[in-house]
Amino acid sequence: AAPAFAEKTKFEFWHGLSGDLGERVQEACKKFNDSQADFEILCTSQGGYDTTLQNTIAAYRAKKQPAIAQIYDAGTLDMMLSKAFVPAKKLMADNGYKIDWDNYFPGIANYYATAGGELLSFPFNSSTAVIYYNMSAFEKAGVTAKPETWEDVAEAAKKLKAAGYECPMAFSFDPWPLMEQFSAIHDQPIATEANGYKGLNAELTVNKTKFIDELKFFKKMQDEKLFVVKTKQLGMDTVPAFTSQTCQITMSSIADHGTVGKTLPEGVKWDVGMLPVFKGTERKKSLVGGASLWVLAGRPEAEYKGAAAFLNFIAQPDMVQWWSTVTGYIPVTKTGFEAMKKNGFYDKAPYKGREIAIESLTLTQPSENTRGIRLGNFTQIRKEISTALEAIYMQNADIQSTIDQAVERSNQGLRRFEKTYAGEKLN
Amino acid sequence: MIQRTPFADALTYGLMILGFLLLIGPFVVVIAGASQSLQQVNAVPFRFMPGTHFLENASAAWTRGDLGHAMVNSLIMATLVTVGKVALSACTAFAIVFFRSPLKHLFFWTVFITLMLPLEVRVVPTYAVAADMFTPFRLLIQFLTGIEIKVEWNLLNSYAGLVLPLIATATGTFLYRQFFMTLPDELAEAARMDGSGPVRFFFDMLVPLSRTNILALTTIMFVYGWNQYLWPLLMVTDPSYKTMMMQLRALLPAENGIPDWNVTLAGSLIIMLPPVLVVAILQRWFVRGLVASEK
Amino acid sequence: MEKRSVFKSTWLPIVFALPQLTLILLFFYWPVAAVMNWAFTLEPPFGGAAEFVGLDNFREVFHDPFYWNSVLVSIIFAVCGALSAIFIGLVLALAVDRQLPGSGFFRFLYILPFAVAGPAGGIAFRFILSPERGLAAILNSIEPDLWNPAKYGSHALAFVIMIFIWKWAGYTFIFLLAGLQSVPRALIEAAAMDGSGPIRRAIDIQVPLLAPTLFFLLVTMMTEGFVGSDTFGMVHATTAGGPNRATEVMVYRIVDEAFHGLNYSGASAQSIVLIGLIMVFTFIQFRFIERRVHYK
Amino acid sequence: MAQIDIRSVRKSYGKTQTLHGVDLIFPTGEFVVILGPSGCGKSTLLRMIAGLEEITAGEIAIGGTVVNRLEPRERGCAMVFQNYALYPHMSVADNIGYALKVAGVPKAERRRRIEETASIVGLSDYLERKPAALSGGQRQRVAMGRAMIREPKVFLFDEPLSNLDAKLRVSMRAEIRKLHQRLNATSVFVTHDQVEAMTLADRLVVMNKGQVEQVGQPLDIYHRPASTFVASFIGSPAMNLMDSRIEGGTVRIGGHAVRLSPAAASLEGREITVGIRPEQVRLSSNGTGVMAVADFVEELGSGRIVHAAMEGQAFAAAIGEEVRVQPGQPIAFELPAEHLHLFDRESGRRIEVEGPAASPVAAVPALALS
Amino acid sequence: MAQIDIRSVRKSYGKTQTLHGVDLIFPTGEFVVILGPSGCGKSTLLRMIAGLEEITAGEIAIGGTVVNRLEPRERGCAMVFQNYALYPHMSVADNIGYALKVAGVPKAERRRRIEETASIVGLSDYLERKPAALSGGQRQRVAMGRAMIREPKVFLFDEPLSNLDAKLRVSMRAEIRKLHQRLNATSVFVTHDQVEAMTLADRLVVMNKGQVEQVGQPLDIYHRPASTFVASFIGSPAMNLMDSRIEGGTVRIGGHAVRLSPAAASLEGREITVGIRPEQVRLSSNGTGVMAVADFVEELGSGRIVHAAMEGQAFAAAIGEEVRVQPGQPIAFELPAEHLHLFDRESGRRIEVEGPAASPVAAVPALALS
Ligand SMILES: Nc1ncnc2c1ncn2[C@@H]1O[C@H](COP(=O)(O)OP(=O)(O)OP(=O)(O)O)[C@@H](O)[C@H]1O
Ligand SMILES: Nc1ncnc2c1ncn2[C@@H]1O[C@H](COP(=O)(O)OP(=O)(O)OP(=O)(O)O)[C@@H](O)[C@H]1O
Ligand SMILES: O=P(O)(O)OC[C@H](O)CO
Ligand SMILES: [Mg+2]
Ligand SMILES: [Mg+2]
Repeated sequence: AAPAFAEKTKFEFWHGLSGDLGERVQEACKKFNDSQADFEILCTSQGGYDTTLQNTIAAYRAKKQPAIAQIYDAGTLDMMLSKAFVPAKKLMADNGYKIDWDNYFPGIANYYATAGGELLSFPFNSSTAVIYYNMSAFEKAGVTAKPETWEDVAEAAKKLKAAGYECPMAFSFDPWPLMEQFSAIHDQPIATEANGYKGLNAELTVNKTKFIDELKFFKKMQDEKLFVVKTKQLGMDTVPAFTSQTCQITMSSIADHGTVGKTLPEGVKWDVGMLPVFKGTERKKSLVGGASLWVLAGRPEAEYKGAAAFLNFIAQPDMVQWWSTVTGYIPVTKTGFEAMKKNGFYDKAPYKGREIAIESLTLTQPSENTRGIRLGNFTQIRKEISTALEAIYMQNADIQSTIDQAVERSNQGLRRFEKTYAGEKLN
Repeated sequence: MIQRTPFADALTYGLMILGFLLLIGPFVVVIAGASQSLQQVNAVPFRFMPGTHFLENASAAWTRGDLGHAMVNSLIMATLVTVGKVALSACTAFAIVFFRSPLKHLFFWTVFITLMLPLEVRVVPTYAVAADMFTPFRLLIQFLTGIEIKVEWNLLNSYAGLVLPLIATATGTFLYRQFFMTLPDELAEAARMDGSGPVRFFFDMLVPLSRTNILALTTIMFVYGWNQYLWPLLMVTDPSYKTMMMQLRALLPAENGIPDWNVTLAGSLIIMLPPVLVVAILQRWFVRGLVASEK
Repeated sequence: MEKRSVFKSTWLPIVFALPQLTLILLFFYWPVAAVMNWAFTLEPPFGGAAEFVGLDNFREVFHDPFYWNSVLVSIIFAVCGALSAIFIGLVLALAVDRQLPGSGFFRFLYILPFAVAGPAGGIAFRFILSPERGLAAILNSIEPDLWNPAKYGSHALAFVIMIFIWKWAGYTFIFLLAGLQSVPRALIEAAAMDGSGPIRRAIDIQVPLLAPTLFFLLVTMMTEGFVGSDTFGMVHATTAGGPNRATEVMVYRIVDEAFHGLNYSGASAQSIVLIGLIMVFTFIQFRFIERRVHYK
Repeated sequence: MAQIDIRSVRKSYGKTQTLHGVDLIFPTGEFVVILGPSGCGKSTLLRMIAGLEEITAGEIAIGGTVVNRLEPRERGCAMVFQNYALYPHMSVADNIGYALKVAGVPKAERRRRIEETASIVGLSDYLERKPAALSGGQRQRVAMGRAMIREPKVFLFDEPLSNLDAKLRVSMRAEIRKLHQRLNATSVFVTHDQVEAMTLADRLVVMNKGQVEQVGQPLDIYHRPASTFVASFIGSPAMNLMDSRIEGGTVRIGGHAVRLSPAAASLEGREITVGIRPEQVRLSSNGTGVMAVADFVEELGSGRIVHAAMEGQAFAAAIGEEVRVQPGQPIAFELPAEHLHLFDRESGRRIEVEGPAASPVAAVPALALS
Repeated sequence: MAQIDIRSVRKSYGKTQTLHGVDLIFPTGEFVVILGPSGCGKSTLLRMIAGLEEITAGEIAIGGTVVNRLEPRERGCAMVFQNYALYPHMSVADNIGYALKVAGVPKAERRRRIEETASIVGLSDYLERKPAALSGGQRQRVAMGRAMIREPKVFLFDEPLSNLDAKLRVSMRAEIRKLHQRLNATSVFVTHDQVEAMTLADRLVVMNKGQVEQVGQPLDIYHRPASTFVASFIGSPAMNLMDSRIEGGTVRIGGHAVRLSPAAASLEGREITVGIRPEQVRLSSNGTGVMAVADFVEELGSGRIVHAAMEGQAFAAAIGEEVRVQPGQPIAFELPAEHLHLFDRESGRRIEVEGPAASPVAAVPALALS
């Protein structure tokens, strides 16, 4: 045993959560530090997912990277090809932890695993997009059933409008629900090569899929003043618009479930549902969102021991349950979920409804279109798309040509990425 | 002058008041918003009357942004940038102006060119340098001697890292150069006749005479240092080094939370305050120093 | 202009210049060298061996319509921002220079916005001018979308330009006021004797005599508009380049390309073009400063 | 062409009074020079005539009209400023023509008058130049042209020559004089240079500390200074002034009793100041007289000035080249009675003594023509 | 106390040569004035003595030691600058004592010497003031004090009076003169003002375009200018210079043949320039003589100068007050042969004519002592 006053091995963990969620991460870190005497994890919020990725890259270039970094879904391929990490499996094996890798929901794990199924990073705060309804408003407007399809949503919106609600549904230009989740549940590809899983030569194809129909539908709804754009730039984002009851429906991450519950005034009835599909569509599973934890290469051995201990620690069922309780994130392992279900977590408010996310994620087996997205520079692609959406919904740009152009630009980015990593193989 | 110009006078006052509304109006709005309650600040239309909630909002902002901590860092950073800049640029300008040396033009241009490229544009490689200050030297030594050296000096998450790259620009050097050029030649000559060497001359004459310039530069550099945004955002990953400007983001209403702009505004008011105070206090010298140098 | 050079020493100037030169070499030239290097290679985000691609990055940049869009936005931003800031500064300086009772008070206040960081000002303005609350809400209640920078690119551009003007008008004011005060009083009196009233004098005598100051400010403000560190902060904290790239100035685009696009090489190529542009400006400025003895 | 009447004019800046009541009349067409030491209020007075300075009390009338409340442009005055105050960004033509432009005179007419004026001041070849490209003398002419073109009733000059070097000053003086002869407008010229004042003035006004000390013809003032101030201010080297009292028809100076003219004897017993110009002092031919100790000698080539000490006071005398004086050497001077000026010791005012008037001006022989 | 030897000194700035070989000796304790028009190289020469300017060629020795390679502080010179170059941020005491402070003189000793010096220059009451709060004359005295305190072997003055007004200049000249008498250090004084030069110098050096034109005692130079340059540069109004040639022992000027002294007749046929000072010109008593047309008259009170045109050239004459002259009137002048200066037309050098030397200096009667 180590002497009582031995130096603890310190290592860093950078994450992208801020506000309430950020504090929960700090709490998790504290729990870990309190649980043992050998390691000390230093957890730092970088303010946001994108800055975490930026800062991690800059730090890695400068050889000052943290041991663990929380990287969002969009940065997955960038990480994979970077060679800048220690694969999850290897890390745990090297440090003598036995992990039941199959325990992870495949719908989640696949996003972060190689084609061969080997998990590279640790799913941590996983989410998916859901739709939020203000049930009190629904009642007032005479909407009785929770909408299942976009047609239902349109119907409900009309009634809300008729009942005097200025903003039945709020939406913004976030491609995550609009493009990524929509494509998955409608079984539409986002890119060739199985959304990029099969090779770096993938090309974006959303300009030829039902995504266009969705955009047209939204446009029509917007023209009828049923769907309303809500963004920071306009003064209020979608979720605040929902929680302030300015708007009665919105799409967002299940991660916001906690915040929404806390923010809406007492007595307002609300609910979440799986993202709607178009009528007649056979619904597929949705994509996992949120972020996973990457262990970065190039740190001293001792830090890896600590990192492994930490990752193991937060994967324990009680930690998983705690994490899912205090945030809206879903448990990432089957045992974790089962345990929570068993002790009735999902039955009572305020947690009721969160199971919808698991349901949505596990609805079908992962397929080429629902497994995940494996595209380089995906941050930039999202930006291209959301800029296009902005042009369409704010400035009446033509839908098809605008998306065509965004796709073309995204593909240029993909080609540059391919060239940058010329010779690299996706495994 | 005997002038009966009621029209021109009225116009003058009109313009000055308009200027006041344009330039100071935003402060008024911010102050009003920062002192209102959540309901008031979100009321449409906005009311310009300050409310009574300022302290409450300010303390909420103070906690949310951990501003106490950030304030100390920002003060340290801005002060160090100011002091470093004021001192180093005076030295360089002295070298450039008061010596007949073949190197002076080289020095001059080396420094001058830095005016053309803002930190924003070279921030990534600058980060790499800050992470390992000795890289260039190591590479040079390795190139010259073939010996690989292992020393490293990392400036990330340190005051040195916050400060040094910001000192590496030319603004101050210019201010001093322009000023030194306006000093009469006889001053240095009289000092020489009196037996003073260059170093003595620098400390006995130039430094005391540059007081106005020093104050002008102090003002500019404090504002510049305090207002740095991108560099700390990138460079600081350790929260114990975060600055006020970095915390600006933390003060924005949470992405999906309550639009508590009153807290945000109170916070940004706190963040704006120190440089505004510095400018207000030093403005007389600031103006004189600046203008003298540019003329 | 040369000083009647005084001290003779080879090593002293070196000692005096060394601290700053070292910092500049380390934090300026070395990074700039890296930027140069990246501009001609495809730099992988995480580092490692980079492929030399010659002028490909530049070609890509120049073929990108959005790049030219950002150049245009930058030019509009810099030109409108600079001209308006100077114009407002000039008008205020002319007013304050008349030294009517109370003008000292205004003089004191006008410079204050200069102290406010672009992003901080941006956030304040975001609140003040956000279309659904604050001041603009009043406007929009008259007619919807009368002011909507989230929707109209032109509004958004006007919005960031306004912040720029707000921050810099006080600064130009100071210089112009000093310039006005150095116009010999006798000239004004001579014009008064010649029968010219205050407004006419401003146009005929004062403004023409400010020409050197005006030009100096024009160049300084344009440079500030193109590459000033606050320019990035202002855009970043308010519109983030939107809507639909309407406010994507060159500096913002470079940072965005590097960090969001992880395209260091493209960003570097753009940086170099920007450097070229600023060099042209600086050259003009320098020529001018050295020749500013215009009317003496 | 207008008379200027200045009646009990006072000027205060805040609490400090700068002009303490000035009464003057400048007749039509005269060239009046206001002379006085720096800070005595010359410019202030001039600027009040011009309308550039408010009149605190009293009245100024130009051509019979009280102008106190009129703006500069309404007074019909033109002014030439110390450093000319040319508009540096305008060509010579534009400088000269600016007043007409402001007045809305049509372009062609303006052009005509500019050319006319330029030819009078000899600048026809320089119309397109900027002031910076002109010599000092040419600039002055532009300033004159600018003033002339308005055909003013009154010309005002505020030390227009003080920035020129000695040589140029002499020729500029001549030009101003000629111009005045041609235009014959009432002109008021301010200077603190007594040579300038003497050579230019029809009428000279000597001011001191915000008050008029003396008004009159230049030579008159030179020969009969009204006060010790005027006496010491006009003439170079300055008049020697010595305190004394009249006793038995003589004054005791430098240990010697100098006899006064009989008329002065009536002042018996009065405390006075005696003045004599260095040029009028003579070396005593017999070694007796007013004694002084030579201090040093200024050799001017054309003559020399002995600076001596007489009873501890400075005393200067112009002596011919024929005599050599060593510092420390005692010298005896004669002070001819007809060249003595007497002033009341307390007030400093001149005491006019009938008879031996010091003015030889009356007796000017006509010059034999060739 | 040291002699200054300047041997074949040249100075070039880049390609342009400013001093073309200057040879001068300034004996110990003399007061030497260097006079010349602006840009002639006076300051350059002075600054080379001080060590502020490199010596391109030649040698300067102070007290026998060649100083070419010495630093300013090692040369034992003190300098008073044109605008005094006082240290604006230091008090009078600190200004005066700075050299001692640099030299490491202990504080008490320094204080003592500062007070001593201040009392010599009359500044004891102003020790704590900053230069900005002093009058022009006081500033000059600080500059003098600063130079004196070091007890230098050599005093250098670079136009120290040029910024003062006329009155102050006269008294400052006297002070400098007195100071020199007291300290008796070798002094070199640069000026372009001839009155200053004449009144101050033991020895006068006249320079022109980087060359020494003449060295000598002031009156000697005044009476026997070595060249037309010196002749026209010294004396005010300037000497009249007229081109002519010697024919039959006379020169033809203004339509009149002026007879020369017999000795000059040997120059028969030579192209010369004839000079005469305005003070030596006399009005012709009989209406015949050198004819000129009066242009204008300057009244100086103490006398008057007629400016006339003679064969199209300007001609000045000092006349007494007794005569009235109208512009345009023809006047006849007499030019006394003994006051004519002859110069070679081409080289401008003086032609020395034996016999009727224009210098009356030789015949100075001893002054009768009291
Ligand atoms: N604007 C002012 N405020 C206060 N005092 C003033 C102002 N202008 C002039 N004075 C004072 O009034 C007095 C007279 O000034 P004025 O300019 O008339 O003098 P001046 O005779 O023209 O002197 P100079 O020969 O130096 O031009 C001076 O003592 C001056 O200090
Ligand atoms: N640093 C320099 N570089 C080039 N030329 C110079 C320099 N300093 C002086 N000169 C030239 O040398 C000549 C002599 O200059 P100097 O200053 O000695 O003149 P000066 O006789 O003192 O004139 P002034 O009376 O105007 O002071 C001038 O023509 C001047 O232009
Ligand atoms: O809000 P989160 O954490 O569920 O993440 C949403 C998206 O996946 C981010 O890319
Ligand atoms: Mg005046
Ligand atoms: Mg000189």
